[in-house]
Amino acid sequence: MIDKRAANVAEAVSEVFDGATIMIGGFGEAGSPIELIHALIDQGASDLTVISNNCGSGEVGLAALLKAGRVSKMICSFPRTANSTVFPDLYRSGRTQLELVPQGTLAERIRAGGAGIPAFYTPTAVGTPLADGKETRRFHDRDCLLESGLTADFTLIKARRADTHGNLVYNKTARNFSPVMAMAGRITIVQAAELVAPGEIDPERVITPEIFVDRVVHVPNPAHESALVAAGATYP
Amino acid sequence: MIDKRAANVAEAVSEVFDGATIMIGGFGEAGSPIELIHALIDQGASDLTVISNNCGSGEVGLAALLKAGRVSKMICSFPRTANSTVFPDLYRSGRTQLELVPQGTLAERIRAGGAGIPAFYTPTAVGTPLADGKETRRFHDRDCLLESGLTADFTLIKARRADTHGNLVYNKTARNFSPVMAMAGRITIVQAAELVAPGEIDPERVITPEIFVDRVVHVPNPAHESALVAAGATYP
Amino acid sequence: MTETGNSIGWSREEMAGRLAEDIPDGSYVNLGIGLPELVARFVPEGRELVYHTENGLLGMGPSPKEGEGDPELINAGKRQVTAKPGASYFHQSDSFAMIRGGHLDLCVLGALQVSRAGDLANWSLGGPDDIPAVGGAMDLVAGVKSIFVITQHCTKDGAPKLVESCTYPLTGLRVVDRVYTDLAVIAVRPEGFQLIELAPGVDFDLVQERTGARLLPVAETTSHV
Amino acid sequence: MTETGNSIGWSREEMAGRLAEDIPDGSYVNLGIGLPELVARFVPEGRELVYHTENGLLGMGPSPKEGEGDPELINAGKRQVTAKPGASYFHQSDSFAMIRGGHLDLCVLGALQVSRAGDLANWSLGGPDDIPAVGGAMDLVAGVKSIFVITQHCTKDGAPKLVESCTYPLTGLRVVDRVYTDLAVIAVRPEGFQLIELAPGVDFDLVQERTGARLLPVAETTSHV
Repeated sequence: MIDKRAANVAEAVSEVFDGATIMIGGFGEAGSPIELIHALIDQGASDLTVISNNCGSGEVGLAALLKAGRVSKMICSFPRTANSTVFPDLYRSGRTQLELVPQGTLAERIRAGGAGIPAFYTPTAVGTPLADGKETRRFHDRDCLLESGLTADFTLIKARRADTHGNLVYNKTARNFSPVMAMAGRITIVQAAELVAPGEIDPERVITPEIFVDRVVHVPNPAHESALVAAGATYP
Repeated sequence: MIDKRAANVAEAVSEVFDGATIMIGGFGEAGSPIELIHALIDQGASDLTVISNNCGSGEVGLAALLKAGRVSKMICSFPRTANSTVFPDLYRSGRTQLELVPQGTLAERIRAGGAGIPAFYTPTAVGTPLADGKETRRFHDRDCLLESGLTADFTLIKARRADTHGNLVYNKTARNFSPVMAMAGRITIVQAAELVAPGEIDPERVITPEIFVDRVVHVPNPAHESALVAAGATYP
Repeated sequence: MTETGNSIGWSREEMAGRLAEDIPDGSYVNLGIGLPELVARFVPEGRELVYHTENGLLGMGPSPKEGEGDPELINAGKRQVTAKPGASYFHQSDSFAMIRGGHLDLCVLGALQVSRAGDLANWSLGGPDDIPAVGGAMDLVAGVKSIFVITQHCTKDGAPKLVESCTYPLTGLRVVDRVYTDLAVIAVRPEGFQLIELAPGVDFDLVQERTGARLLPVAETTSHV
Repeated sequence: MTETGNSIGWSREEMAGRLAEDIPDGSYVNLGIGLPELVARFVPEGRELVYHTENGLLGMGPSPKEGEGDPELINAGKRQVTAKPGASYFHQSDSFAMIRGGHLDLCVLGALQVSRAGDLANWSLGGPDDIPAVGGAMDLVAGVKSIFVITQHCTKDGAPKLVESCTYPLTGLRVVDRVYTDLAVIAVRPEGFQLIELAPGVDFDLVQERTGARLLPVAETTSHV
């Protein structure tokens, strides 16, 4: 029978391996699965490629994973943060590579990866340094770039509510990248503030259908990054 | 101030012009905007290119529009119907052209059109007659076809509930093509069984955000195609 | 044993039941129109399967009770269905993202012809007066991890449906993994059609006689699909 | 009149208010981070505008009252906001479908430089030690129907931001329609920068002096953007 629950966050991330590509949901702190990221720090996998819109703040969550030296490459749209020197130091010292992708192209590459579309054309970034080395083709009198789909070995995301089959709903703008990352992860791992039985989420309002989800772990009171940073918290 | 209501279905479709490309929502009878289609028959525009998954049944709705001789080309995935000879007769006599597109490619081409993606690659239909004349390219050891985005001058769809700004929710599997067609229509026209004020649809459960909608008309008790066909109805 | 009809081998229900035995617990499954739909009636004890219908529903349940249906809750065959607890509705592009993106474990389809390389023809007879109609078949065979075909072994005229190469227009190239017929269960291997199991009262020679390509005997160790 | 500072011309609020006058009723508008955000305070009487924030909200409202915010209801600048009646949430790919698909009427952005051809540089100084960060700027300029720039006319060092050609890394080619500065409103025409309106106390020669490319005088009939 179908029951995707993991007993705890440690079990949920136990399969992550060195060298894995990991998508991590969130835009700023909204939707960032901090407890899963902290479990990943404890778990120890290294040489990770992380696909996430930002690079975290302070020294918790994604910034703490970076600071722990586990990330060899970031694929993101906006690595600058107000409250962190973690990524800038790693970048300037060459310890973490950066692939900078426009936010909409990043979102669409992730969706394409999840939807079985190997590549698509977009007008975004034509004529800019981010077009360097990319194939250009003209459609309807407009130059476009060829962009490839992105997939990941694991996706870590945060939901407001999940059922034990993996159907998800999110909270407000914490939805952001999570639905498309859920599609693009080979193993999609979800921390949910509420965990309910199948049927307790109206089928009309499911945002991520269960087919995209592999593990669900109940994290009833997820931390907010800004509160942790304000309190001077660090991890581990 | 924003108020997208049309007084009636006739007003809603009044701008449709000869030679227009029109997307029509629905999979079979589920989601078919019959009242808008009938208004379009009354309105008189001809030489239309219609993009819709099927070709209707009986002699009501889309089948009636076809029978009235208004459609010069159909772009669809499944034009065969159990209860109609309308399209077969038009096709065999050469009066209506057919562009047959696999259902998933059709949906994705419509989404791409609405999302500003001029073209994408897909493995669907490689090696089949529907690949004839299409560019093939290999990604990750797999051949794919280049498919182009589709847009329309007008989109006609049916919603369960709309607000006066154009936010929409649908009913069950009547959702089908409507959300992506709403994105891809230059003018998107909606018939809604309920029409409410902005704020009466939970922002977490809006399926089509208002930005994709141009006109909303209240059709409180929409007809079901199967019931009309069973009753022997024809239109006009 | 007659050449036509179903007087030997498995009935339609038995074919569907035999196929259902091979679907692992927890699978996400799309069932084609017609004979494939029968498979849903035969979920083996203790397994939970989730059915997808490409018109926009995951968690499809059986037909509604008389008078309780909704003409806007239908399956890909345009028949009224129900939604099970844990179901979800989504639009066509999301539905085919599930298919094309490789998220479905299994699709069960009917066939006009299957070639020994696993090519499938199931959407058109290719006649000049035919109304071509493809639906989601090409997307399904291109995207779903495993493709099982369920079909009578021969046409009503007794012509083999398992053939050296398809003569009807193709749905996809090298896509079929297994074929469940009234006579046998057959795997499509790199080496060609391989017998997995015979229906009661049917022998290898009969199946070979009614198959339009060479049939390999049951492998000593049957690898799982 | 001093060369630096804002002792002449429009204040930041006046610039935002002046820009807001040019936004038609019913527009769908994305406001960039910083000075562009100010524009939302100045919706002219009788107009209704709908604000989009690319992290996934249409119908964005003002900042929440003290203590009523939700850290998961934020704008693209990662500041807490509210949702107005008629709002909707959606994921990133849908949000950028709105942008890339040409569904937004207007985007207001800041600038490092704008060229006379309408090229925009607003994401990177291009220094070797800079942490490059682009966010949604390139998607916005590629997809939104009209791009208005709001910026001080010159840098803090007095260098012109309206230039013959950009020296900083580009955000997009030929994308800017209008520029609203502390000194003037300027349209980007095929012929180059054209003055639309001067701030009080500012004359053509002053604006030309502080502009790094030729400025065309006010057109006799000002065409609407």
